[in-house]
Amino acid sequence: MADFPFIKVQREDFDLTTEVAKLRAGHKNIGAVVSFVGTVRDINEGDEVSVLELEHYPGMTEKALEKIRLEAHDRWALESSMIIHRIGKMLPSDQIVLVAVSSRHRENAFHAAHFIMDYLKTNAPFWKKETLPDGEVRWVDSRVSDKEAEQRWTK
Amino acid sequence: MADFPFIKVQREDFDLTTEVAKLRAGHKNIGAVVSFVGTVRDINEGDEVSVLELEHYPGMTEKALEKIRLEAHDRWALESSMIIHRIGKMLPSDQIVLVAVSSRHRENAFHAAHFIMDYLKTNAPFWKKETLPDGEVRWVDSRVSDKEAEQRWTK
Amino acid sequence: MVNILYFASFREMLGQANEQLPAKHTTVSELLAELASRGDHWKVALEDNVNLQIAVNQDIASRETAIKAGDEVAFFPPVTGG
Amino acid sequence: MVNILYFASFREMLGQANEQLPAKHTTVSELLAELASRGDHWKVALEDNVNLQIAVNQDIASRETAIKAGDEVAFFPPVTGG
Repeated sequence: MADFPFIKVQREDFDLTTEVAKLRAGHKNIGAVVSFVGTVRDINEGDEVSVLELEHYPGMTEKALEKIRLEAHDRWALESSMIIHRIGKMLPSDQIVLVAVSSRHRENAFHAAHFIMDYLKTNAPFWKKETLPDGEVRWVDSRVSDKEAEQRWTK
Repeated sequence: MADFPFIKVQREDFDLTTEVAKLRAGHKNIGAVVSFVGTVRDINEGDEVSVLELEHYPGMTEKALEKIRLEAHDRWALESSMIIHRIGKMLPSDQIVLVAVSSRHRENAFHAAHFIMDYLKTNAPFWKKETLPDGEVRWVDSRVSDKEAEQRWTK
Repeated sequence: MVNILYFASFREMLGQANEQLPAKHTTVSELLAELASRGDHWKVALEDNVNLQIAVNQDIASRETAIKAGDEVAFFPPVTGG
Repeated sequence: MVNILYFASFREMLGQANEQLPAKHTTVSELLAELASRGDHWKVALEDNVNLQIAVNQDIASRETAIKAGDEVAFFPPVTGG
């Protein structure tokens, strides 16, 4: 069993191939790897976005992400999983978040990765602030659709 | 809009980061990328597997994969999608297949990638033959669970 | 002529990857009947096989699918890719 | 003492990221009432805010959650990561 950090909150970008290799290392019976990468869109709420800034609650963030990750392992038979979430300033097209999950069979990896993202969206203490081309700065509103997505997983 | 081959059937391995970069190129409003990588498991049906060999039906394979891909675009709002499937001999842990899908919002990318894999499993003309450590060679049986997974998507 | 292809375990069982037959059948079923007349080996592998998969001109087809001269008809076991 | 943290728009609206108050409250609600007594600005941002999110010792909590000396209580708007 590989012993790498399963949760990372970092300013630096990440490389998908490198991270998936870490996820898979030491697990010989993996048949499926599902990865989700969230990226900065150039348009939000109809407005062009120049810069996105991510703030978080250090300490609680890691705790919340690990809780979500372990909940996924409780619900599905997984081989390994990881979450990387960036903080600080990002530009359109930049990678924000990676969720990667491996399992023997694909069904579990698909469900678990989707579940982790839906829970992360409503339970991990991150906040986005966006800067528009005219210099306006605004906090991004939470989406009702994210709360609904989370509730679909209620047992 | 990037103009890269959306379907590839090839002997060579692929690099996740490189392929996802092609998938994203030219699409500025992507917010979500879901990738699925299928890998060779070291155990199948309780037996250790030494070598896996993939045979396919040239011509029909590409046609079947493109049909599945376009069906996914009909069902969900996607920005781009791609399928790479390897053929020939592979070893445990090797990558077999990549399905990658991008969209504005994560829900669509998750569903589409899962749908493409479920349909690929039952509709794309590939056949696996495995060699066990004692030299026994056998064709891999299709799984009832794959047929059931496909049928969940019936409209 | 009709071009007939056999894949995977079918190719191995029947000892050939492809063959051409005169196009005298109106459906896949009729073609299967002719192939079955070659002997039990053929009958069991194809006509009597409930898991037989069929493609006509590289599209999934059934025993009822019409065929004509120049068509490509493929027989194979359930697929196992991915 | 209780350590109080404000994040994101709350930090900006209230003009501070954290503060310490004597631990004389038994629940989050009582702490919110004290903060509200500072003026409308505080009352509207926190006590009257139906979207107020609360964490006690870095776990999601509610207004009814008990607090004691040494606890870390955080107030923030709905999260928007991912």
